[in-house]
Amino acid sequence: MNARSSTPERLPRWIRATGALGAVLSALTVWLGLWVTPPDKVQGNLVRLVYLHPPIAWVALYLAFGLAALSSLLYLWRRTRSLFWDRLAAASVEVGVVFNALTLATGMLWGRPTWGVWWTWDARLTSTALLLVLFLGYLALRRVPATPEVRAKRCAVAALVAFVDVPIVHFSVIWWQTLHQGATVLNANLSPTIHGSMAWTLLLGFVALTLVFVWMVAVRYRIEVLADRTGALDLEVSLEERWAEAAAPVGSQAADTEGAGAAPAARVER
Amino acid sequence: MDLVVRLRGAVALTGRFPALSGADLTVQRGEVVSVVGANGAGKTTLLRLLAGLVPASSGEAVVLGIDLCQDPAAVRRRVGLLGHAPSLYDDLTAWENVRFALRSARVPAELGPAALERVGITGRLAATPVGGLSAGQRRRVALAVLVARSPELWLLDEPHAALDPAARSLVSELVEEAARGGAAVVFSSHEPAVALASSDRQAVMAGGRVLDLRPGGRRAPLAAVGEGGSHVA
Amino acid sequence: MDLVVRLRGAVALTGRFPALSGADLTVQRGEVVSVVGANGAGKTTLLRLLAGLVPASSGEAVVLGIDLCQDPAAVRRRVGLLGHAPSLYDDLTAWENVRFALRSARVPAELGPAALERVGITGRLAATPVGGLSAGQRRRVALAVLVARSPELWLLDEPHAALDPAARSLVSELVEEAARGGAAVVFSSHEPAVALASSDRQAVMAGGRVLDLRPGGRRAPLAAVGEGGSHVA
Amino acid sequence: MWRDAVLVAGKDLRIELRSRVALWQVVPVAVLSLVLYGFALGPGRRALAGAAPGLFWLAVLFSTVLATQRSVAIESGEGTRDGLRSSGIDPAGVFLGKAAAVAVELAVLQVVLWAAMTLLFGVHLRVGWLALVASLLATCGLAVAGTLYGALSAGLRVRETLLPLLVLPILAPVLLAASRAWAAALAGSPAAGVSWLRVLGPFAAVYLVVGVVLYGPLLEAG
Amino acid sequence: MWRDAVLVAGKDLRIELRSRVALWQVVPVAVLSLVLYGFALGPGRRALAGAAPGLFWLAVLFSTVLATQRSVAIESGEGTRDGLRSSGIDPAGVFLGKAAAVAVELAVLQVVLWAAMTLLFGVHLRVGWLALVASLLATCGLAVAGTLYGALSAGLRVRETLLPLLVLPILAPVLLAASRAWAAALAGSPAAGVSWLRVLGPFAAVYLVVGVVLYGPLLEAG
Ligand code: HEM
Ligand SMILES: Nc1ncnc2c1ncn2[C@@H]1O[C@H](COP(=O)(O)OP(=O)(O)OP(=O)(O)O)[C@@H](O)[C@H]1O
Ligand SMILES: Nc1ncnc2c1ncn2[C@@H]1O[C@H](COP(=O)(O)OP(=O)(O)OP(=O)(O)O)[C@@H](O)[C@H]1O
Ligand SMILES: [Mg+2]
Ligand SMILES: [Mg+2]
Repeated sequence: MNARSSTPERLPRWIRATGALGAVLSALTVWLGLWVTPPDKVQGNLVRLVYLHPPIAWVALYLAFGLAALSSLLYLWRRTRSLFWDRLAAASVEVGVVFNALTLATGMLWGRPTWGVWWTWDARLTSTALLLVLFLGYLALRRVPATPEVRAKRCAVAALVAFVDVPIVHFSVIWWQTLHQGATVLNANLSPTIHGSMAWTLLLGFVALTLVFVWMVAVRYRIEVLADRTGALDLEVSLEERWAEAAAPVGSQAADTEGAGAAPAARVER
Repeated sequence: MDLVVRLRGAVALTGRFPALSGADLTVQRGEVVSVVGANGAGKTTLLRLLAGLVPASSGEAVVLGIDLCQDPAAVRRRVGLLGHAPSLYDDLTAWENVRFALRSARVPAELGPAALERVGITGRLAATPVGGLSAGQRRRVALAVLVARSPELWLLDEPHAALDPAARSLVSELVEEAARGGAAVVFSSHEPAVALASSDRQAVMAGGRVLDLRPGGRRAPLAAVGEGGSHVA
Repeated sequence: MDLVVRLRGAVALTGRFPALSGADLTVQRGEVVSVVGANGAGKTTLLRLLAGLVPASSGEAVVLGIDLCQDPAAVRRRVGLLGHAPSLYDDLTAWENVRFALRSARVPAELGPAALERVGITGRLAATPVGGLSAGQRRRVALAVLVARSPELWLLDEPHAALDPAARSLVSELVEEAARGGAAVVFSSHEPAVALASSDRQAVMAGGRVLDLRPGGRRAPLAAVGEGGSHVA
Repeated sequence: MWRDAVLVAGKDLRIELRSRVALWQVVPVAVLSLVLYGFALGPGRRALAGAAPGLFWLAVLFSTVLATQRSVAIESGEGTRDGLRSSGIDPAGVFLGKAAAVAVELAVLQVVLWAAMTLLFGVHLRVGWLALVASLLATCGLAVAGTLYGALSAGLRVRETLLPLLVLPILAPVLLAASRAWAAALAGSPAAGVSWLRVLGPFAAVYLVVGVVLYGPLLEAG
Repeated sequence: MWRDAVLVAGKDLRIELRSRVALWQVVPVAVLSLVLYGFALGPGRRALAGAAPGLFWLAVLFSTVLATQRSVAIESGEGTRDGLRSSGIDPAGVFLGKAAAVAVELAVLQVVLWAAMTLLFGVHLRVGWLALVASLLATCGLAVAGTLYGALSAGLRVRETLLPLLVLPILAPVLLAASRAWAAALAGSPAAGVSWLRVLGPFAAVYLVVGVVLYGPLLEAG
């Protein structure tokens, strides 16, 4: 617990390393995606978005929101309750919202040439948009002033409830006939219907974005800790200010003197 | 265990403000403790903390042997709070309000009518939605719930406010009865002298702390005398 | 005209209930009248009637020379009421609340800071949204509005409730000042003896009527002595 | 838990009966919004008939928000929230009770709304049992999820507007599934509708369980 | 009256700014309801594009209800209603001020909503000025009539009345006229749209006058 809550002044080395590696792998993915892999028979060069769009979506859905749901659960469970989980959830939701928005953006970029429209009322698309709104709601809830514990509980519940939409997004292509691609990689028997250099590039893209995700969450988490720490510093200051009120409070002299003559004061031992 | 309340350095935040900034207090069974202090001293926050409605963010806070940080719900079930604003549903009648409160506290609702009668809410008053009652009448209804529940720890926030002289002496009577029956009572007041006379000890609050604890004029219960204790009656 | 309030057989219905069932009362300029009575006697309704917030359904009700049945809005502009629940916006700070109230009453907002200071709401307290203030602090803010407005008729519903001793004596001071300045003051109270001592007359209410009007202990303003009954302050 | 649920539901329904908010405000607003949809979509009775199930459930959805807001408002009196928390009632019971009260109100609403729809849009249910089952499941789902999210926003001063934001996306699947099931019931093709019941059932069940488990911490937190 | 209006509008907008309700909650709800309409009406992009103006104004209409609710909630504190009545403010000023605050919120909302609609429904305004004028007039009409509605419903507890239900049908002409005007603006045929402005203008004017005259008695009655 101590190791968790102590924050070095600089970013820990492993975080910086992760970030750097993520950047390098992302660059590699772009290179592989744009120049090395072949264009598609049907889609031509458009297919190159496949190295970006699905990994982004997976990071948003499964890593970010999954981690958020898991940490929320761990926060709500009494035996593992710790603000660590709350901060982690907050950090990963925030990153997840970014990735979710990117999923929509890349999807729309892809949809315009392939389907001819930016947007259509497809179950996958709509449920993904709802997911974004759900977690925006989570962030709105976080902004409502409350004590850390109260906020943590409220938000943990919101995260779990919102997470219910994730399986809906995933299965939407199966449950409802959609315009959107069916599961090509993450299908039921886990045998990807995509091969060769394309598969490897896709995998690489996923690994790269995962590292970027880890880096972003770690940085965001640290900001949260630092914010809490300044909050704690505030608390010390405000505690002292509060004690000072006792010295010259509004009208407390009267409260103190009246009836004080009735009996000698017995001071509380501290 | 005779210690009903044990607070040591209890801090409670309302928003980000430390309304309670390290309060110490012990209350024993059968004891009546009054709390006085200027506006904003932290009396209400102290009582709400003891009622399990405001979480303690640091320090020790044990009520009826239960740690408030661990299981505030268990505490809430056994204490009774009369707050600044009564916990009543405006659209329900006095009797319906009391019945709901008692049933949900798993107290036989049959105790309700007697309690309402005791606080002087009968006839028309018991049968109109409480939204249509005067300030003092509403407060009486809230009091009736406490009377019927007779919790182990009574927390009264300025119990005399809005009540007429007759009801005020009723409150004192009820407090006395509760204390004799073995319950502990903590009440806040803005009349230090009056409060002192009717309590065993008086906590003087300022700046979110208990600055001073002075012995009051009430005769402490016999059982407590002789214990190696905190009483000086 | 020195008669600030003239009620004769005033009846006021809250819902369908005659909370005021034929009240008679006259109040003169510079006079302080206290109103006492059991819970539900009709004190709050009386004050709200005088403030133009509850319509008189029969009887005569004239305030500041204006018939309440004719033009309650004109009355409202010139009287000030401190009710059971303060009229404040929880999201605005004390200062913003006072400023809004003063501007809307067409009183220079510059009077606000001094009034807030007078009631002890300064620094942090003046700058937090009033939703985060204690019961007594909120009441002080509401009082500040009255102080700055200094209306011709002060209507105070249990002005001492929720206030600490210092603030209580401040209220008495303010009432005295207002009366000396020529305003009339009507306040309700649940402490008949205390109220009697600080008022010129005391109205004893029961069942929605004024049963008795007894002279109080406050020294009537000098100017009034010797005149054949009516005050010239 | 069940005992408490009955207690709370009874109290909420009694308050409703006395204040008539749902009866006089929610129901007419729902019926009116049906009319407004007609307005917004312009004339053309055929187009309307096609959109009828969607519009019906849209009206129900917005009414759920209203009913939940009201249900939250009942507990948001200055002292009543504290009262409920310190009353010793099992939070799961509070949750079930409040959800049941909302469900009853929604059920009544749907009967009225259905009559209005039949009249205004000239559509008829061909497969009654399908519509009924879909309605029951959807009502449970809406009430349960709405109540859960109502608790999230209770005690916040901004509840009037935060609640719809939180609750509408959650309820969207119900809107979709229920309107598709009703469309099938209108078209007289039960097979197409039954698959949608498989969405409605689990939805209600999941939120029921989530609510029973999580309502406690939420009530704490307020 | 104008001075009071500015005072009240300033106060309401300040409270809004502090609680950020409009920014963080009403706007997303409106955008969301656009998404929901898409959901309810099912796929079929062409149909949606045709319905876009209607759906846009439907979303604005419901946001008006939300914004008005919030506007009423500001005054519904235990003491604040009395406060407003006894503050000496001209009731007409209160009315104008509260309506102005709602109108400002609705205007901001429409900008965002318009962007969302362009994206989601793939429609484009061809006659900008027509849409703008229609929006301005409709916004005034909605804010004014909505505020009047708010005052009615604020007194609901005391006098059980059916009057608030009249407001949605009252707003229906705005919905109709504004969506037709916008449809014309989308289709690029200003002539068809201008005639609808002749509905919106008088509507706003009439309710403005009615509000200025009747708000006083309503405030009295509460
Ligand atoms: C706004 C538009 C779009 C959105 C919101 C969207 C959303 C998503 C999401 C959420 C996933 C991850 C689902 C999961 O695996 O559980 C995904 C995966 C995928 N999307 Fe999209 N998408 C959009 C447009 C497109 C377009 C236009 C194409 C290509 C024509 C496309 C192709 C894919 C592919 C190939 C996958 C990987 C499928 C798998 O193996 O699971 N998407 N999309
Ligand atoms: N809306 C209402 N419907 C029915 N009866 C009402 C309503 N409002 C007030 N009453 C009744 O009117 C009577 C007078 O109320 P009022 O508030 O004036 O009393 P009060 O003297 O101020 O009492 P308190 O000392 O408790 O404040 C009470 O008996 C009350 O029950
Ligand atoms: N939500 C809040 N945000 C900020 N400060 C708060 C909040 N709630 C309470 N406070 C502050 O906490 C302090 C203690 O409040 P509390 O209500 O406990 O005082 P009190 O002793 O009961 O006063 P009173 O005699 O006026 O009832 C006050 O100074 C108040 O301003
Ligand atoms: Mg207090
Ligand atoms: Mg009263």
